Amino acid sequence: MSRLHVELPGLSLKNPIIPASGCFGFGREYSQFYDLSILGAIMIKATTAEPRFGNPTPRVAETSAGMLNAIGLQNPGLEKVVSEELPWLSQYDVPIIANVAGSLEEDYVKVAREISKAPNVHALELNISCPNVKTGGIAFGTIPEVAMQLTRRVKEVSEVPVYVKLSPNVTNIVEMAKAVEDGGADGITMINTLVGMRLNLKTGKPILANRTGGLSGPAVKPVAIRMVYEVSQAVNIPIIGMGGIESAEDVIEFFYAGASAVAVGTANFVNPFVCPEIIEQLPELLNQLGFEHISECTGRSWK
Amino acid sequence: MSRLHVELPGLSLKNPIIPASGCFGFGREYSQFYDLSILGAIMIKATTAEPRFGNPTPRVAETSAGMLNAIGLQNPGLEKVVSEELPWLSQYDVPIIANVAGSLEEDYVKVAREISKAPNVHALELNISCPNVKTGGIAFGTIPEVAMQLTRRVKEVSEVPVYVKLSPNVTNIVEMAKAVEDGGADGITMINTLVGMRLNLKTGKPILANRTGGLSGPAVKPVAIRMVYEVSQAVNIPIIGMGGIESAEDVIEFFYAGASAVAVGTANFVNPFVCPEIIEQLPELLNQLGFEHISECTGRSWK
Amino acid sequence: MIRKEICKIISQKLIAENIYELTVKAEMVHDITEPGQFVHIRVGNGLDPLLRRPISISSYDVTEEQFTMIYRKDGKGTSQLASRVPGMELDILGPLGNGFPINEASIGETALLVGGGIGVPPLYELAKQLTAKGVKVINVLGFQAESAVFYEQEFSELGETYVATADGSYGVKGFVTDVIKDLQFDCVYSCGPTPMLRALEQQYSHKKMFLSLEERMGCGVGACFACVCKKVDDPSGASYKKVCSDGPVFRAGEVII
Amino acid sequence: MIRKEICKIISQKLIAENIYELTVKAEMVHDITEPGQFVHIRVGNGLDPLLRRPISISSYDVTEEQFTMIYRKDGKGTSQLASRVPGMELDILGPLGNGFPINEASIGETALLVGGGIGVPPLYELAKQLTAKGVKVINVLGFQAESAVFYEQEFSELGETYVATADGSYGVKGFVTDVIKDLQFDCVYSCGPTPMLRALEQQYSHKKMFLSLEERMGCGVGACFACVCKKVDDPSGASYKKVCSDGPVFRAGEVII
Ligand SMILES: Cc1cc2nc3c(=O)[nH]c(=O)nc-3n(C[C@H](O)[C@H](O)[C@H](O)COP(=O)(O)OP(=O)(O)OC[C@H]3O[C@@H](n4cnc5c(N)ncnc54)[C@H](O)[C@@H]3O)c2cc1C
Ligand SMILES: Cc1cc2nc3c(=O)[nH]c(=O)nc-3n(C[C@H](O)[C@H](O)[C@H](O)COP(=O)(O)OP(=O)(O)OC[C@H]3O[C@@H](n4cnc5c(N)ncnc54)[C@H](O)[C@@H]3O)c2cc1C
Ligand SMILES: Cc1cc2nc3c(=O)[nH]c(=O)nc-3n(C[C@H](O)[C@H](O)[C@H](O)COP(=O)(O)O)c2cc1C
Ligand SMILES: Cc1cc2nc3c(=O)[nH]c(=O)nc-3n(C[C@H](O)[C@H](O)[C@H](O)COP(=O)(O)O)c2cc1C
Ligand code: FES
Ligand code: FES
Repeated sequence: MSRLHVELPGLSLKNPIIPASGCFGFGREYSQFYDLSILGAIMIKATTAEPRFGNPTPRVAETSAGMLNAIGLQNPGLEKVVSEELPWLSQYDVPIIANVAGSLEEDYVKVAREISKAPNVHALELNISCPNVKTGGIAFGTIPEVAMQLTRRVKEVSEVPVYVKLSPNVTNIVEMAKAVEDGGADGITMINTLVGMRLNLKTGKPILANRTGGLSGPAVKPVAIRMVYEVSQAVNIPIIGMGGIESAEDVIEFFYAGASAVAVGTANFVNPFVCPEIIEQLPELLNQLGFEHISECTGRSWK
Repeated sequence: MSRLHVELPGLSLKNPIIPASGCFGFGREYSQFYDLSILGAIMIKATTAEPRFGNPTPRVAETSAGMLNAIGLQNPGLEKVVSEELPWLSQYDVPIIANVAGSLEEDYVKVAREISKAPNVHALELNISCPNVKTGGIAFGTIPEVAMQLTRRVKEVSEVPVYVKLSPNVTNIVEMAKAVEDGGADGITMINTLVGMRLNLKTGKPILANRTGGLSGPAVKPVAIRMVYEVSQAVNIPIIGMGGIESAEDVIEFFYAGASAVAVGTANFVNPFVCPEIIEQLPELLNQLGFEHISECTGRSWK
Repeated sequence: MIRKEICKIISQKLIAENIYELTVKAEMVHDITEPGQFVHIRVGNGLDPLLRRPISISSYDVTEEQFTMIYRKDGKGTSQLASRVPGMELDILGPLGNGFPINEASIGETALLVGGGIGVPPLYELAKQLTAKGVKVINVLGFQAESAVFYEQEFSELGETYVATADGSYGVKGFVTDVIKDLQFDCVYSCGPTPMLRALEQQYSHKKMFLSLEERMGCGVGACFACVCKKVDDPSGASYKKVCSDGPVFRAGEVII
Repeated sequence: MIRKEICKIISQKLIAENIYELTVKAEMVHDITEPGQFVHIRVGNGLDPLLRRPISISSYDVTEEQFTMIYRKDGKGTSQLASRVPGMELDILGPLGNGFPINEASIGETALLVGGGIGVPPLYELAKQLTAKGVKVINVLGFQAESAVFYEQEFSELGETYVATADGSYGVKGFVTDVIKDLQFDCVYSCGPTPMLRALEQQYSHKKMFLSLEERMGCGVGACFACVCKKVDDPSGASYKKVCSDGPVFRAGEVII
């Protein structure tokens, strides 16, 4: 078996490199650059029950070693994702992790039930942590009981394993992680973006039309590593880590912290080939570090 | 009156530029580079009742556009600060803001009572947000009632106005701010560092001996700006903003967000002349932006 | 095909106040399909700045395998770009997006090209191609002040050219619209600040018109939904166009600007 | 006085595997007081990397107003540094800290200089100054392997010089301590990896000895408390020394290493 092969609930991954939700659309654009079948999996853009336009523009702003986004969950809606995007993706030999979002519990349940039936959707990623939508998102991601309850409801209807995506904007990330584990989550993905803001020097007003946005990119990596480190020691379900990954070295750092696979977001914008490049570099890095299999790295910081 | 002059509770500042606590020691080192009297004020290193050695080394690690520190409140203790450091600083015409820390409520009260008697201490900064000490620090900074109670106790004994320094590692920063305002705080300083971590690629272990540390520098600026923006709209006491400031433009961005003065931390390590350079550049920047006085910038993002 | 190519800088010149003309050697010229497409440039090698910067292709030469951009030195990215010298390399992603459809102007017709400030550059290649095809072009170029004027000579060689400056320090005092009202033309191609595009769209709604939009971008290739605009026929709904991959050039009336 | 100076690079040479010798023009040479002091270099202009990098002064020339450093290309900062070429400028803070006290060795005595890997450089200036003063020096230099050996010739010109390599590919196979046990000397000056310093301190506790320590740094000037070490006479207490401003050179037995 390949040195990069990873088995997770519902997911048999050729390698642990997954483009992060919202940073890879539904795969069409990056399929111009390389064969999507080489990826471990793909986390598609958040899908909601109805189509959403999202927030007004500007929706992105640059920060030091990072960026803010306030897309606002723009997506074509459940029906179109199921009837067009997922079938298009099925031409590739790559499992899909469907990112599920909503405003009310019922929205999540509806999307989860339907989208989990798609043959190439091998897992769900419950987005309870989007900082850019007014209702729903943030409460689901910051109150343990609410998150647990939502996880439970979604688990009841999903035909595939459910990963819950945690927000870093909380006082106690371990408490949140344990709550979703208690709710029956099969895995955790973390971290979503940190809430941040930038102001225009000339006007004094926020650069983003939504005012605040989610901070991603290398700037947030130390926060993500710390949270993966804390959570991985406290739960018994696997973690897909993310936040600022842009190199094979970063991937190993997330594994050391406690991740079993990783997602790459913002770095795709900087270098559209970042995922295939990391996949290619990992075996040589494992050699250098003296590991046979990448899974040996998981949790090394505390084991 | 100067275009940079700012009046805050207890503080009559020549300009709103203040070296941040822990990044400027007790001023001795930077006095080699320039006359400390040109500064708005100085936030001295956290002082505790007893001398503290702090954490084992390594205590710092670099991150993308930021750094982690886990100094652990090393300081010579109240007695020595009052008998040696503060008298030494009194040769300069600059108000001192004394950063007060401890493990128990009594520690804070004791330090506050004594240090606030020093003639050049014009305000206290209650450090309820140090992420690098095991006991005390973090609970004071994350539970509103505890923070309010501590603020109240310190206010009872302090002979000078009390600013409370907020931790960004909370779900709801506004709630914390309101709690300390209710506790009688005269002002708020924010943000302290975000808890983060870095792992050594070769060993897999944390680079910092303390494992986790506090993230500072340009990487955290968008989080700081967002928090100042939120808090300044919710409270009626002034804010001294900080987090990643390294230029006059950054200062203005914090003012726009809602700050009435700022502190500069990490940037001192990169450029020991950063404070005097910013002070020198501000008037010209105000010209360019069309402001007569820097205070006109405060809160422009939401006013 | 979109390429990610390491391109060598052939020349870099200051051609007006803070305005630079940058030419690079690039195989991607073979994939340019229309004037008005753009590229996404990684200015630094490291993290500072992190994101790429979108810059229009202002002219290109397939035989020489090189293309030229004109940009204003403004923030962090373009300031760094301005410090690069010939021989250095740039990581460029492109060509991106859809440009100005030259086939919408027929031989013998007159096309009005309206550029505002840093929107002028992509019109240069357009003017060249339209003229080559046999379309008459009239160029109306708006700038803030005399110090910001560039390429007047180049445009003049291709057709009647008017310059307006906001402060009147050069050419006609005022906006491009002040010049246009006296002109005769069959169709309009424009690139520039949004208020200018909006004014054109309103005042010449009966004309065939193509507008190049600007929006802050993340990916530049259509994946991140940063650069969307709403469609006119469904203003409240969920249908949209992406400036980076559907645009930057749209037919007037297609999207809300 | 500590200066923050923009220094022009005079030369940069690869002198062993991943080992670079860098010479800069700098007025701060006038403020160097002892061999073993260091400087703090801002490698990039922007935020990547953010912090300065501490590098020892390996030799200096007051007349020419230049000094030399020798460093190993390792992580992000030193890799960037290695890409700089003569003519470019570096923002350097220095001279910093306290170096090796040459007055502790008397004329006619023999000083043992023990360097390990990238700890070798500051000993070079020390060897020069001790020899010039009339102190005999014996140099023992330890490296990982033959490919990493540098400055053997330079040290040989100043005194008896032994090289040890961990893998035995050059000189004596083993550690510097294997070489030293057969030597006669009056005092020791050393710089290198902590285990080496610790071994020296234990095995030659009766000798007068000065050790140069390394610690991760923030400010480099004594303000941030990043680089402290405990004092031997108060191991559990709150008294400490800062490597950057009290050190990097300490008398053996003063601080816990
Ligand atoms: C399709 C397209 C074509 C363009 N063509 C040109 C051109 O030919 N010449 C030219 O001078 N400029 C052009 N621009 C504008 C140019 O992209 C911005 O001026 C540039 O990105 C500013 O970067 P900066 O680093 O100087 O500013 P910063 O303020 O440091 O930029 C910060 C962030 O904001 C973005 N940003 C800032 N201003 C703009 C803007 N006006 N439009 C889009 N993003 C912006 C940057 O890309 C970056 O992500 C074009 C923009 C688009 C969208
Ligand atoms: C007083 C002193 C003198 C030194 N003199 C020399 C010298 O003459 N030649 C030489 O090659 N090296 C010397 N070093 C070590 C040198 O500072 C590090 O190798 C260098 O900082 C590594 O930076 P990097 O960007 O390559 O590594 P990175 O891993 O990118 O560095 C990340 C951070 O860790 C710090 N760091 C990493 N390794 C070390 C280390 N070993 N010691 C201190 N900080 C470290 C860096 O300064 C930076 O802040 C000295 C260190 C000190 C404290
Ligand atoms: C433009 C953009 C859009 C995003 N959209 C989503 C989304 O729809 N759903 C989601 O769960 N996370 C979304 N995220 C968060 C990322 O999936 C990821 O958690 C975060 O960006 C941190 O990873 P990074 O630093 O590698 O980008 C988005 C991030 C960006 C930058
Ligand atoms: C090395 C270091 C030590 C610090 N020590 C203290 C401290 O003793 N008390 C405190 O309130 N904050 C301390 N801080 C936090 C800073 O005062 C400041 O809040 C934070 O670094 C954000 O500002 P910056 O990004 O400009 O550094 C410390 C920060 C650093 C980097
Ligand atoms: S910039 Fe990403 S979709 Fe247009
Ligand atoms: S590095 Fe800051 S005190 Fe030594």
